[in-house]
Amino acid sequence: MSKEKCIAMLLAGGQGSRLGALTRNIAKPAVSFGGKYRIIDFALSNCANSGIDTVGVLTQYRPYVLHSYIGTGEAWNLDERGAGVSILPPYATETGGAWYEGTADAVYQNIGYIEGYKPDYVLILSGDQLYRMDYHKMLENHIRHNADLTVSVMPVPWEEASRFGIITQDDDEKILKFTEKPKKPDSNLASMGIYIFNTDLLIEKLKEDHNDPQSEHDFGNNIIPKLLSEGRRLYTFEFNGFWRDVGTIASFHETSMELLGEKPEFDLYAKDFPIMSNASTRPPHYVGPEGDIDDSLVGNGCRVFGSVKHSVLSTDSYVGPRATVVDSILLPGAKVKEGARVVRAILGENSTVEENVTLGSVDVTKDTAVIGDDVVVGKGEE
Amino acid sequence: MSKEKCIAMLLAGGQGSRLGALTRNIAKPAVSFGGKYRIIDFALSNCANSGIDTVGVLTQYRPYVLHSYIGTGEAWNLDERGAGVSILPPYATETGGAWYEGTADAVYQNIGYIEGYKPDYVLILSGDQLYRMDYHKMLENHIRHNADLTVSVMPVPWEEASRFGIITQDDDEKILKFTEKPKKPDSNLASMGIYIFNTDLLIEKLKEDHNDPQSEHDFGNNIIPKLLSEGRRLYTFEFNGFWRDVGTIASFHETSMELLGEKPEFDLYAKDFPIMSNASTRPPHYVGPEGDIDDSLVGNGCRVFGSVKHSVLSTDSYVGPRATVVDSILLPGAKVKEGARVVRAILGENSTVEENVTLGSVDVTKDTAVIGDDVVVGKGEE
Amino acid sequence: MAQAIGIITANYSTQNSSMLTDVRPAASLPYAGRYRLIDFPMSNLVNCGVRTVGVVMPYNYRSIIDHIGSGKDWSLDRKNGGLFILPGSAFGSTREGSRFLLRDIDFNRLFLDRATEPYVIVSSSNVIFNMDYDPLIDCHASTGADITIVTRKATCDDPNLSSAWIEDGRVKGMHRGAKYGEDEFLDTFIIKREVLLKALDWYAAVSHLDLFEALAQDFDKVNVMDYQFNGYAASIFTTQGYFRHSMELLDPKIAEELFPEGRPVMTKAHDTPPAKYETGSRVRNSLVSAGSRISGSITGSILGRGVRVERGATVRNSLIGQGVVIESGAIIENAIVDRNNFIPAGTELRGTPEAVLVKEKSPERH
Amino acid sequence: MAQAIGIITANYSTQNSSMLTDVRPAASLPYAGRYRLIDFPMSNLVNCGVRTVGVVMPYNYRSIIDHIGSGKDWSLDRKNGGLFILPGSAFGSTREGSRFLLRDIDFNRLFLDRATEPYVIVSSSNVIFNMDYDPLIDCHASTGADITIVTRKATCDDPNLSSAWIEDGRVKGMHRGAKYGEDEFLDTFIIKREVLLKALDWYAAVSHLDLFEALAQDFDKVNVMDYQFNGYAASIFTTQGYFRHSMELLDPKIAEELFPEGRPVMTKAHDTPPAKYETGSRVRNSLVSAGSRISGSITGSILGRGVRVERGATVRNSLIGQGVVIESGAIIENAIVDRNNFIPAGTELRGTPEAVLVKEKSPERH
Repeated sequence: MSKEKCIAMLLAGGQGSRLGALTRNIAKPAVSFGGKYRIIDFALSNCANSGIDTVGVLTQYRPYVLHSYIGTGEAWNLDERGAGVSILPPYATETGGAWYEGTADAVYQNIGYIEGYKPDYVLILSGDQLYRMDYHKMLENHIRHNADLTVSVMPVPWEEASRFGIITQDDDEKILKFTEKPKKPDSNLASMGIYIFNTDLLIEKLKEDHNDPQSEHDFGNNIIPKLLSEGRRLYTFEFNGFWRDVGTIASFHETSMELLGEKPEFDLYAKDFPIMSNASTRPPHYVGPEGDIDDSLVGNGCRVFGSVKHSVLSTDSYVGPRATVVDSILLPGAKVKEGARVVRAILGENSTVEENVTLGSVDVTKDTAVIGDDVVVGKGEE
Repeated sequence: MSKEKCIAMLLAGGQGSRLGALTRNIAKPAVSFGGKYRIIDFALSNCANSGIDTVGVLTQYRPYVLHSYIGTGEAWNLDERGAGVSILPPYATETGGAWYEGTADAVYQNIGYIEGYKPDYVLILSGDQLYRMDYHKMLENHIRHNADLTVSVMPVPWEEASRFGIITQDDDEKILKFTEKPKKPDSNLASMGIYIFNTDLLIEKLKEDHNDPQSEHDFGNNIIPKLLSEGRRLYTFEFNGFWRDVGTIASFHETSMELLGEKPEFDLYAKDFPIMSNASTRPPHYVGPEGDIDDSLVGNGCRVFGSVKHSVLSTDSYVGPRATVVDSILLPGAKVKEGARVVRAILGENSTVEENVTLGSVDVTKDTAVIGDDVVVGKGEE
Repeated sequence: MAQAIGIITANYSTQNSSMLTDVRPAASLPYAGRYRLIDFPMSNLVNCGVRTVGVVMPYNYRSIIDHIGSGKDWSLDRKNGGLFILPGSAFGSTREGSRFLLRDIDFNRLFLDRATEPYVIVSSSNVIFNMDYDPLIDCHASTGADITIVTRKATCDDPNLSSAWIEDGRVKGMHRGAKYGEDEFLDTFIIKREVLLKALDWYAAVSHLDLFEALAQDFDKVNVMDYQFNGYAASIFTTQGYFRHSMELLDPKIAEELFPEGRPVMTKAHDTPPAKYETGSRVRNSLVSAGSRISGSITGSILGRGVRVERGATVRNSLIGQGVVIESGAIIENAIVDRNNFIPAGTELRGTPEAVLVKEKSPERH
Repeated sequence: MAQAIGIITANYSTQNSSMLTDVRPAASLPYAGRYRLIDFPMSNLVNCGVRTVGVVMPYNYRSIIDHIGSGKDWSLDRKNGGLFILPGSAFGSTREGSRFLLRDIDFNRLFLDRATEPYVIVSSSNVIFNMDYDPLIDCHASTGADITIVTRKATCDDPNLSSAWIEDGRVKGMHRGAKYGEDEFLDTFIIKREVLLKALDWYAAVSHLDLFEALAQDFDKVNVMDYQFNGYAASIFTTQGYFRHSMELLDPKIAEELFPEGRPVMTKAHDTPPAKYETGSRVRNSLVSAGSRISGSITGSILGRGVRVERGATVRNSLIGQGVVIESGAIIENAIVDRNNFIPAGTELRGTPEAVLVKEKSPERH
């Protein structure tokens, strides 16, 4: 671990409205994923595994589950003396309170927090992406280039490039151009929304941005283009691993399914870069005499008496006798009762599908079925 | 400990603007007090010592220090599985965010939190009062009376009664009348702003209050009078110990001084009801060869080379050679340099009084001198 | 704020020693896949509000300390009270049937002196059950007994158990062995703290004895009462008993009695991913712990954390310890395979239901 | 993420045994009022980023476990790495001058096996200093030495110390005793983990020896280098040395070297109120810990937590342990009063600066 001090600011305030029923009561980074995790586990584990021990988590939308889940960061070994995880919600001052108006504004309002740690560098992260990255390597890259800002990028298929913020660089990884969703992309390097700033420059630019009435106070749309136009030293750090933004129901479902199979690209079992979580202690899961599980992830506390195929069963979920679960995700405590059939569906936490109900469809042209937390689906409501 | 479930909602959102420079950067409950404590320690310790292990802390004004100080409540043994301390700042929902508009509104916005624990009773507390109380006894009183609401009261001198919310009760402790600052009080029992509600009633009344456009959303001004007018069973619980609201500079100074002397009314050393805190580990304090300390409290890490009389020296404060400190409070890290003279003053955290400066006055008709956190007082600025 | 503190004697090794307990004290024997025996007495105490628990350590205490640490996972990491590590007396407790040696308690008398609670709940780590202690405390307080022991009607004949001779709810004596229907002692009792302190003085000359051995002549003077427990309990004193009682967990009704809602069994937290089933796996009537990866066939078995069962491997009626790897084509039947074992392709390990085969613990692999 | 793990041998009792260490291992001796000796090696490791620390336990380990718990107060309560309790080998370490017994390390070889870090920093609990280990690690890595020991120029003649014979930075041998100006070994060294594991094999036949005793014939083959420390260090091997070095803390410059900003000494957290001075108290040139209440007169002394000095009592040139009560009119001079002692009114306890009087630890009062 280098002696240069880098802290992380983790943006976790968004509602994630495109996750629909899954974020009705909780923020997107708090949504369950992968059988026992919550989405924010991945960013926090990355920080811990990269030796970044000071993390400010910026919250705003329904943060209660997120707050109690994160606590002091102990579950990620981030509760260090003089460091650790801090929850940073919007707050009131003498002149009243202000909500976070954009990613840059959220960090702007916590400049005092950053200054308290006197870091050399600040890493800006999102709390809703799935990937393993050693940020320390990105930091080394940043230092080696003597950069003002380093943007983490990854190659995407050319035909999809126009959906991303696309970066054009020179042979030395210096950024020449940044275009948000270009119609005719001249590069297939997409920004991952992960930035390392020199602290002084970040604070200066955030203050400028705050005073700019035209700005939307967004890193991608405002801060980066501004720095580029000023001729600052912006460099890339290329990432080539598994990376997903699980921001929509479709991508949430698809990414969950990608964890299955013999050799999934994202290996939950890799020991040198563990994904940590603040999980509760539950007994092993039980498979009944007629239970049948194929190509699936099954969490602790589950009880499976029916048939489960190509699915993710999170902690404490239940599949009754003669019930069938296919291509589906059961979030913690979800119940599929006797004789029910669930296909290509996402069942929210503690939701229930009643006896003999059929939910979802194999027809992939139809939307994935989503049941919100605590919802009970009875006969006639399918 | 009885099996009835009672959780506490601790109001810690106020700015405490009458504490002036002391609350410029931190919320009032986070202000240092008594050499090593922060004000909120007293309420949190009361909860722990009363066996109330679930505490929601409602924050709003500059909560960062408060949040990191409280953490998961471990310092007060409140980090129980399935219970513990939760920080509850204002938050955004699908329809945007709402700041807490009053004590009742702050609790209203966290009805979801309360319902999650399914308590039988809810205890409403302030985070800025100094006292030791076994809330469990108050709860027993509440249950014995089969009350809808119990208000903790204490007798105050008749001549001061018109400064308080005054309660008139019958022989069975049933509340007959509640008058905010009566001109001609017919009782000297003052409300301490500590309430135990039956949960269902609390939630019902908070919802009613939320929809009342006339309401200021305050427990004392709106909720209690409403309940009384409806003929509900409101009872008192009489408290006769040391109780202080350190809401002004004058009361902060006076209450600090009350900790001194041979037999102070509030005994920090009582072992059966310890005041717990989340203090950092510092070495013992050092008294130099010319140091002279009389009738004072001295925290860890202090270094005293001068003369200290009738004062409170908090953790890591410093009194230089030939310096004099009298009737004063040094908050953590405050420095009084060589030859300086500080009388009847409050020095904020990490503030400095430079060499040979004189600050404050023995003249009690003048205000107590207050130096804000991190401020340096040089020659010519006294 | 319970009225009691707890003592768990974790320094007892099963008399009928097997390869399993040669390498660790009985208290750290794995149970139900991811637990250790000591999790059950610890959780029983914590679930009824006890927040001061002393654990009497065996000579070889490392595995217990590794597991319980500071007690954080049981909410026992506290400023006041919490978990206390109590060294056992010099020679440990290997005498037959002696789980509550007076000298172990006497050696840690300070722990009792410092407490202010009126009662002490004492239990060993060899009997597994999930019990609400609150009615026990209430019963003990209301009868004013000196000691109240927890018993149940024995469900079989077993010479390894202890049983009590009870008249009108009062214990008149205790003896080794229990026959079906007798009052089997569940190695758990509640005692007035002051009485326990006095007993240490009364019996100072015979402190090498178990508390109940010392009491043998005095049941007429000391008021020992009985409290009947009606739930599931399993006494683990032999390897066969360990195997048999483990397998009972495959009965969902028994699993529910041992892991009821509202009284969780706490254990050390681990960052283990969910279990993964590959295409072609076939698992029936089994308990599978997190982190396991299954491509083979498993029936009527219990798997610890992080077990790998490769394609074509078969596991039947067996207990498989943490981190075991079972290669393709291997067959395991009626066996206990302790942690970290590597079972090569094609190997067969077969015991019989009456004589279970034990494959002892293997050193850690890299 | 340091490149090293740490081992602290806390199983050494001072040879020159006194009443103080009769009741506890040296590692849990109080120091500087509120600390214990072991706090210093623990904090040195943690302050340079080491997050995996094994502590070798003595036979009487309770006081150490009570103090360090799960390591939470040193940020060592972690899911990966953290604090490991390593039982000492059966017979402890009471041999003269032997602080790094091979058998203690061998007994806990698994701790070394599991680590992935290339280096191990090993220290005893008998030498007190506050040192930045980072340059030591860098130096060790850059020279490629097998072992780098930490030394300083001895500040006095002392037969209890050890010293090294150094040529061109390379250690050629070590011997007991140090004379003024010689290279005194500070009981701290860094070693390649692989070398330590190999050494356990090389010297398996003489595992009753200290590592450096075993190396005695092999300093030409094993590359042992020297790293000079220039700060304050105190070696605690005798009661007189313990007293003298404790008193050095009253020099603010030495206190600053031992408690510098940025490298805090961590210890178990307590809920102790600030110290309280009553009218008429007179305290000069002294260190006073939290929770003490002073009405009397104190000069040139160090007080632990929660000491009460009543009106008219006098304390001079003495170490006063936690919880001691000194009644009105009592006089204590040139003495060590261990914890929980009660000194009745009018009593006088006087030693001389050369022969300090020791009042041993008293059982806990209520």
